[in-house]
Amino acid sequence: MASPRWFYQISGRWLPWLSLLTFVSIIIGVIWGLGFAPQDAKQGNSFRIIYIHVPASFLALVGYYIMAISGAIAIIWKIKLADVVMKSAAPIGASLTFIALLTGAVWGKPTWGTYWIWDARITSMLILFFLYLGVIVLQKAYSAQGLSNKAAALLALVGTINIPIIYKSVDWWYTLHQPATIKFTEAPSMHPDMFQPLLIMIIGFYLFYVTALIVSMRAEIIFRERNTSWVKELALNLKDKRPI
Amino acid sequence: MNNIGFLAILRRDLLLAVRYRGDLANPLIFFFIVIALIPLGLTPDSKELSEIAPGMLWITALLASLLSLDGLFKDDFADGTLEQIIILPQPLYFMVLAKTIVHWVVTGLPLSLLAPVLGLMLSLPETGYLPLMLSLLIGTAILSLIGSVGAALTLPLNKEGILLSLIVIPFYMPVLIFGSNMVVLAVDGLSIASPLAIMGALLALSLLISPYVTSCALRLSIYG
Amino acid sequence: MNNIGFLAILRRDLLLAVRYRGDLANPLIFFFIVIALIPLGLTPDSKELSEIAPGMLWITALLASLLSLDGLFKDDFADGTLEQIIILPQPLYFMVLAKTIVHWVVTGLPLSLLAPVLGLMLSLPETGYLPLMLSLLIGTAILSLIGSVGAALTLPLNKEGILLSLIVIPFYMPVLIFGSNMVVLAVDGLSIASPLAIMGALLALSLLISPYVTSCALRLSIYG
Amino acid sequence: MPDPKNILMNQASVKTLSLKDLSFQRNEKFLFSNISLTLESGDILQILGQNGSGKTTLLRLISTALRPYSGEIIWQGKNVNDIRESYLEDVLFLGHQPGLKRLLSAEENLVWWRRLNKTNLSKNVNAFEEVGLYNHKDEPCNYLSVGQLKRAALARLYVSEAKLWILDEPFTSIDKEFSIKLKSLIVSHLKRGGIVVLATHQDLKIENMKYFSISDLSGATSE
Amino acid sequence: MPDPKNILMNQASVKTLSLKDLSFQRNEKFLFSNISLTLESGDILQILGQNGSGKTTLLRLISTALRPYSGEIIWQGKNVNDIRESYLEDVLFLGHQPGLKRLLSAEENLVWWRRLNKTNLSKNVNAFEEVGLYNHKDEPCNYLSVGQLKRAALARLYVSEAKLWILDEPFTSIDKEFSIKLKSLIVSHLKRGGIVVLATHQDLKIENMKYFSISDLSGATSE
Ligand code: HEM
Ligand SMILES: Nc1ncnc2c1ncn2[C@@H]1O[C@H](COP(=O)(O)OP(=O)(O)OP(=O)(O)O)[C@@H](O)[C@H]1O
Ligand SMILES: Nc1ncnc2c1ncn2[C@@H]1O[C@H](COP(=O)(O)OP(=O)(O)OP(=O)(O)O)[C@@H](O)[C@H]1O
Ligand SMILES: [Mg+2]
Ligand SMILES: [Mg+2]
Repeated sequence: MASPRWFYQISGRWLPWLSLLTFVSIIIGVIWGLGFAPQDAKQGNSFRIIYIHVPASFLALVGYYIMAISGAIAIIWKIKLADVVMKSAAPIGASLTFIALLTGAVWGKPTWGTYWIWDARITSMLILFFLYLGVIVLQKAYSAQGLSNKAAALLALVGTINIPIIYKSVDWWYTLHQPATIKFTEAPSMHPDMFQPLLIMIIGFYLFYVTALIVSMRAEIIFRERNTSWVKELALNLKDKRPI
Repeated sequence: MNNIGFLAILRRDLLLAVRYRGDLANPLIFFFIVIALIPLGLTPDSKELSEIAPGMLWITALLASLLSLDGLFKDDFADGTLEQIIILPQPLYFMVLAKTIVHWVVTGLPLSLLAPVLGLMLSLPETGYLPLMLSLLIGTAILSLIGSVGAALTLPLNKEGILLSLIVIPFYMPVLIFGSNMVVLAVDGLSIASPLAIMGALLALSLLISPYVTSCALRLSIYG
Repeated sequence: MNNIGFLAILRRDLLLAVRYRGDLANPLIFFFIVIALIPLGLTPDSKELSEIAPGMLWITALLASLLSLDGLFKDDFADGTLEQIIILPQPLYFMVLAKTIVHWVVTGLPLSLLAPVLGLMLSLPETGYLPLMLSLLIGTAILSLIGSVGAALTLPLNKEGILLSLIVIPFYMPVLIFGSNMVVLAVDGLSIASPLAIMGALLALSLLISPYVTSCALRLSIYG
Repeated sequence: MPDPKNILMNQASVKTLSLKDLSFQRNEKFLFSNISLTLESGDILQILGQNGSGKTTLLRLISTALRPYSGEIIWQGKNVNDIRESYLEDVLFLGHQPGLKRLLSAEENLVWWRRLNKTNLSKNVNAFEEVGLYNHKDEPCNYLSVGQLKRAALARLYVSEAKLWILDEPFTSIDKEFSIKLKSLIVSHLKRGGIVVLATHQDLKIENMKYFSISDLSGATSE
Repeated sequence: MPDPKNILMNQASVKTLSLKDLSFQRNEKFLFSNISLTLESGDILQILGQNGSGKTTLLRLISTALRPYSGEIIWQGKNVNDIRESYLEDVLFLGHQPGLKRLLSAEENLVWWRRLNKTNLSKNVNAFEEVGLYNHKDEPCNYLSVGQLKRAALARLYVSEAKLWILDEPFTSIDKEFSIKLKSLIVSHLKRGGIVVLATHQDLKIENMKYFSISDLSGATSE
């Protein structure tokens, strides 16, 4: 059932709606968050970066699990589609991680007076970035197609086992040292007026993630199946519709 | 039947390590040299050194083990031996395990035994010597096991060298944290039971999983 | 006539570096990763980190450059290219120089440019950024030049990897001392003129001598 | 020379290897497709084809070092994927690369291979006398000349009990004298009921030799 | 086929290569000693000898990649050590190893060699059409088969203006068709007044071929 072709056709029908929803929720979230949410008592306007930082961090984490689990499925049950998910998820996740790191660092300057501290959560985010990079680089490094996916999936699979261990150990490491520097704000009790737009942004980022994943999966599917008859047919149809 | 391949590879790789000599000496030399560079680059003050000693010793040992990894399968791959091993009528699992064990015997084991001497150079308090050795013994074994997966995955790439690091390092981090912590605790006169238990668990886990994953990765690399 | 070989090798090696990709990225990745390991192994405290930052950045950059050395002539040796280059009707000197320059462009240069970012992560005070870059730019060039001698000498040995370190490190030490000292001075608000002058002199000296010695070493390695 | 097949009949087990509709793709192009053939004890098959036509690839498929794109390899009536270990006990594959450790001597290398593959490399012969390396067998392999290295790799043939020999260009770099010896070794293997599949550009002039030619589409073209 | 020597006479410069009392030791044993011979424009010398007898070593001596234990190599009446650079402009040496970068394509590799050795690899021919790799010339070399790799290395011969070709087993791994082409390339080089020294175990059947056999003492012995 879950054949690439089937997915391509189904997702083609979803895509317009998804894109619309993504667009709408992010626009609402941004306007609300940047324009109407009240200023933070301590941080002033700089806190508004939260509307990008938190959703990005959140999806960066979720994204790794999506990638790793689909990699595992691809290896164990040899489902082609899972392979495609894995390959497409890696760069998206890495970008989100990078955005989280960047916004966090930018945010750090006004609040902590420094761009970077070795907080447990920040450190695990950095490690997550390395993990993403490893998968991407490995994928790129192999010249043969099928091989690169399997290798990257294997790595992601090992990652699923190790991620909890890595995270626990980083927490442990941080609590052990307990440095005198500023600590990460643990889930600040937020005013609902601030929180509601954040929620919408998170939903918007979720939708964005799914949309981006589907778009790059579709591109990947077309590329992989370029020699099959259905893709050739598709190309012919496109040509008929839009003669150059 | 299974241990035929295991024993044969164990014996040959040990013989090769002795023959090359470098295999045995290189990680030690690297360990030694980096530790010698630290006072030059940082500070000759022994109090300051003793504070960073556990961490630096551990980081350096980790790098020494990591850097010797990339030869784990490379020679066998380049001269066609690996291609032949894969089509032997024996499970690959045990042969991979043998190679990993040799890697540890040749790098981790001597590193651990030498560590107290280098600890002395960095003014590590004497109470740290034994825990340092112990943590390195267990820790480097985990590093070799995890590392073999990375070495197998990067095998067909031409210049694996440091790309291997990228893949392997995130997985090395817990080992580093618990390993160096064990030494710090010991130096401070506290109990090392809990990091020790965790390291033991990590060792068991990686012993269980990694040779299997490595075999898969090797098959992949070769069928390419 | 002489620069025919020089330019041809310069172009090809740069092309190869771009083609392999890893060549360019690997030292950077290594640099990044080791710097990320330091807080994990030592302490997350930014004040303590800022104290060891100049030395650690320099030691790590040195290692990154060192570790990428062993591929300098290896490929050319293994596939017979070097044997052919040696019997070209052109002086070996310029070809060796070209290879060394590419090594620096591919490792030292990007390392130096990236260094401030890593300085930031180790809480290096901002006044140290420029001197760090400057000292690394000059320093890594010296390292590449000295290193090429070592790479040529260890060429025919099978597992040169870390043995190379042993040969090269003693010569690296002055560079490390003056390089990291330059950063420390700058952070403390003092003049960096004197280490800078010394580094300049070292660079001139090694530029003069090392390609020549390397050519001799290569001939030796091949005639062996 | 008597027909090897006749001698066979006296022996207990006749082995058969068949390829069924074997195809292989590289970079989305078929190197070859639908190869079907059968070999029995005493048969020798020479694979012919221009450089790059896919001879090495075919041999690696037969040795299970590569997996076919489609089709099956059948040994004794069973798909080799299902009986992989017992099939591989019957196989000796020598590829382009010697599979010798450069710092071990030729003898140490052979001893190691024998230890790894007890069931298969068990014949009691002084292989190095046979391949003419007796005086060199204790030198590290990186001191050997190209042809000597090839001989050291071929030494495994002399101690092999494997039924099926898969040989990729075994005659390159070796001198005439040893070529002749090697050929007679192959012939005697056939007489003992063995099967040989080999790729070489030479005319071997072995009796009852079968040929399979990979028609060249994508390979090097010399016109 | 007309005698190459006759055609030569019309040409301006006759080149001569002579070896004088050439000896070489390895591990305190002589591989060969006191080799003396002279080759002139149009001459081809095939070096014969068992595996390990020292053919490759002799070729590397002539190419100056190794230094003789004693004796001299004379080019145009001068010791090659004294006129090294101008001698090497006249030499093309292709050894066992291809000297190709695996990640560059065959064409990029050739372009690079031509750039390095302008004086020598300057003929304007489409070398890849000649060696039958036209369709593969843009692929990275690690995708080539063994024989294709050899052809890619031999492509240099087609663009070479060098007078003296030193070829170490140029015929290994290449198919019959291309062997024939390569042989005719060698013959036409001779006709143009070139000199060829090669080691191979094949019978080339080129007219007026000279032979030098390294009597084997320490090499592989197949008796
Ligand atoms: C480079 C630096 C930073 C990184 C890598 C980083 C990373 C993260 C991560 C991984 C999360 C968790 C997302 C989730 O699970 O919901 C998060 C949440 C959050 N971050 Fe950051 N962060 C950084 C800097 C900052 C700074 C400077 C601030 C502001 C002082 C900040 C404020 C927050 C807040 C308020 C949340 C959401 C509340 C929570 O779940 O605890 N972060 N960040
Ligand atoms: N680096 C080396 N060190 C020591 N001995 C060597 C080395 N290289 C080759 N030899 C020895 O020198 C001898 C001659 O080797 P050479 O490669 O010249 O032989 P060859 O005639 O070309 O043989 P082949 O036909 O196998 O190519 C051999 O006996 C070999 O063992
Ligand atoms: N790893 C690879 N990736 C992509 N293509 C490859 C790879 N290895 C070989 N090829 C291609 O596959 C084809 C067949 O190669 P193969 O080695 O089987 O040829 P062959 O018949 O053995 O040639 P030769 O006579 O030169 O040994 C060649 O065209 C080659 O370019
Ligand atoms: Mg082949
Ligand atoms: Mg030879």
